[in-house]
Amino acid sequence: MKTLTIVLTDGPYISEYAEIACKIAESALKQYQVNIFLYMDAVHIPKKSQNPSFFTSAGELFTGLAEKGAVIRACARCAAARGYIAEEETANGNNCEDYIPGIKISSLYELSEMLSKSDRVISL
Amino acid sequence: MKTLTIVLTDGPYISEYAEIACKIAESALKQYQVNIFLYMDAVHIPKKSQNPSFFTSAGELFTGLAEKGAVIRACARCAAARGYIAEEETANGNNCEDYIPGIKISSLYELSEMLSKSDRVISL
Amino acid sequence: MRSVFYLLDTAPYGSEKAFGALNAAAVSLTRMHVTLGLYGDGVYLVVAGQDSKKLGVPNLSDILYSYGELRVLVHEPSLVDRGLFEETLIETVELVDEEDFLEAMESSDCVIPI
Amino acid sequence: MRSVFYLLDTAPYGSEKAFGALNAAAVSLTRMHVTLGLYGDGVYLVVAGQDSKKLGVPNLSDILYSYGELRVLVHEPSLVDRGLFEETLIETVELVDEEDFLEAMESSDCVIPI
Amino acid sequence: MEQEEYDIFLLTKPPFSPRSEICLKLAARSENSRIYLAGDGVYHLFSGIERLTGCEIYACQEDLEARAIRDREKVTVPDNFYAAFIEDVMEHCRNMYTF
Amino acid sequence: MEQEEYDIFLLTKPPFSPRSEICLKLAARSENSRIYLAGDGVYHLFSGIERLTGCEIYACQEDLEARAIRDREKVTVPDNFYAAFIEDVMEHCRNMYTF
Repeated sequence: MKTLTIVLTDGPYISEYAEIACKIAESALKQYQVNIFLYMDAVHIPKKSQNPSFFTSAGELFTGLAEKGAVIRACARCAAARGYIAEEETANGNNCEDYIPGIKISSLYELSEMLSKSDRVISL
Repeated sequence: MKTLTIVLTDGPYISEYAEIACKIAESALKQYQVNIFLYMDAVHIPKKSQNPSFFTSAGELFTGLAEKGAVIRACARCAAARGYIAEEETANGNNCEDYIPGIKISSLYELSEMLSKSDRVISL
Repeated sequence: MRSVFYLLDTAPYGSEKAFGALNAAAVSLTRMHVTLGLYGDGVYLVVAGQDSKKLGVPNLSDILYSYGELRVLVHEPSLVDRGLFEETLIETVELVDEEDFLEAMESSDCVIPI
Repeated sequence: MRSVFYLLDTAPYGSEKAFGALNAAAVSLTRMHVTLGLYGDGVYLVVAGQDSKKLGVPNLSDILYSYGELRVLVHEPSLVDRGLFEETLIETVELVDEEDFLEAMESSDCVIPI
Repeated sequence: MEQEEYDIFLLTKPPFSPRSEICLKLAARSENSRIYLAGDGVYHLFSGIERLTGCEIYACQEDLEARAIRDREKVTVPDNFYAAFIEDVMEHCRNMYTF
Repeated sequence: MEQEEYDIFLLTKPPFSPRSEICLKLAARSENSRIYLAGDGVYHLFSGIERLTGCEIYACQEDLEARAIRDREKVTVPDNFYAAFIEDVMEHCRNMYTF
């Protein structure tokens, strides 16, 4: 199966890239393996309890993606800087209690591993 | 006493404005009343537990400012969108348990009140 | 401060900034004289006929229409650069040349770029 | 993917982006052929003599020096536009014209703008 | 049967941004390119991007509607923009770029 | 004794940004302006901002050092940049702008 990796660098609401990435991933997941790497402000995307009055919650969008099989990883340095701390793995398949299920904080080396194993890379 | 209001719109690390605002506020607090309004991504600035490896923690910078008397408010809509929920007031002079002491989530109308009562406004 | 000039130079919909500028301008109307200045990519905000239903985000032109007392100035050179001069624009805005745009900034008590 | 081109078009120090691009490029060296392309405001990264101690942030030119195997391409027209042509530059970078810059993007397996 | 291969561009930045500038330069150098406009990228239709030669333009319906851009000649608006884009990127693509 | 009043600009954006463009236009219209360069604003010294007439330029020492900009003629680098800026803004200022 071919693999697509999506790299995100912007946080939710202030940019539309979380939504666009979600639409791309939804389409791609029907046939391909999808990886998403969250870098810099994008580590805010899978935060729990986001409740935007007029927009779609980025956390909800990404919950759906993880359930459909997307492998979603957040950069450990960027996450720690922003107060998301990696702990022992929890029951939900994640390792940060502030994150929605299915998203793990991991080293930046995982980005290079994702890239090297991908057929295509989309950076938003 | 003259009043200075600082309006911030960017989050920490991805921009330098939290640091610059802090330096401005430190200088101004020696003689003036300082208000800071956190709008859009700037509501991330007072998040607890930020632990950047190579930068100064924005949360720590702003803890110092609140202690020195700056009035710091975060926009309720922007905060809720990003998962910071206002609750009943806590003992620390704030109303959000994810925030450092001294920072309150409040309505956007507080921005217009701050502006109308200020002698100068700096927007970063 | 009795007057405030919000400066928006970011395109609508791709970012929350246009929405944020509109909201800040709207709440400021209760206490101050408010101008919203559109410059650079901010001028895309005034093209008529926006329909953001399918995108699932607020219709920003509806917000513009619902605050009739808000003075909206559009920097005409930015509009021309972006190929919008022959488009139908929202009627409640004022096209101004560079001189008048800068003049409006100078005559406001404070300028807040968003 | 056996090669990656990171594109940086943001000025260093005002934003974490330059630091982020350098880190991403550095970790990618273990598995891929890596090029860091500096374009627009990204070219400010190569002025020699940066000292960020007082600012309390990492010295980005030190990071550039410590990854000698990283290929750094500087878009010369951007450099000239910004008045940097007569400044002393970090020696480990390659100044290239627009043709060669675009060619390097085309010949990489993927391009990641940061 | 060998399928044709394209240089695919996903353009989400508005005109005048440095990213858009690079995108258009690379597209101009390709003989066989497809530009997918999404987000603020659709604003390029006000600037006449559809007049680029040797280049097919695709645009995302919901982004066009939000930004009040009506149907344009020479621009394809797929029923499912992202499905069409992914099919092209994963199966019929030589180089792909996102700006 | 009446103190002189200035138009004060705090410029933190680099050259070529739309914000810098507006800042320089407003400064050019003022007869008595002071531009404080901080953050990426100090990059304007590579572009010759100090040659603007009728305009005093101040720059922040730690931002100059980080960005490898050496001392320039006609540019004041205060011992305490933000103290000087705040004093000017709060006490000797007609209009003030941040870009």
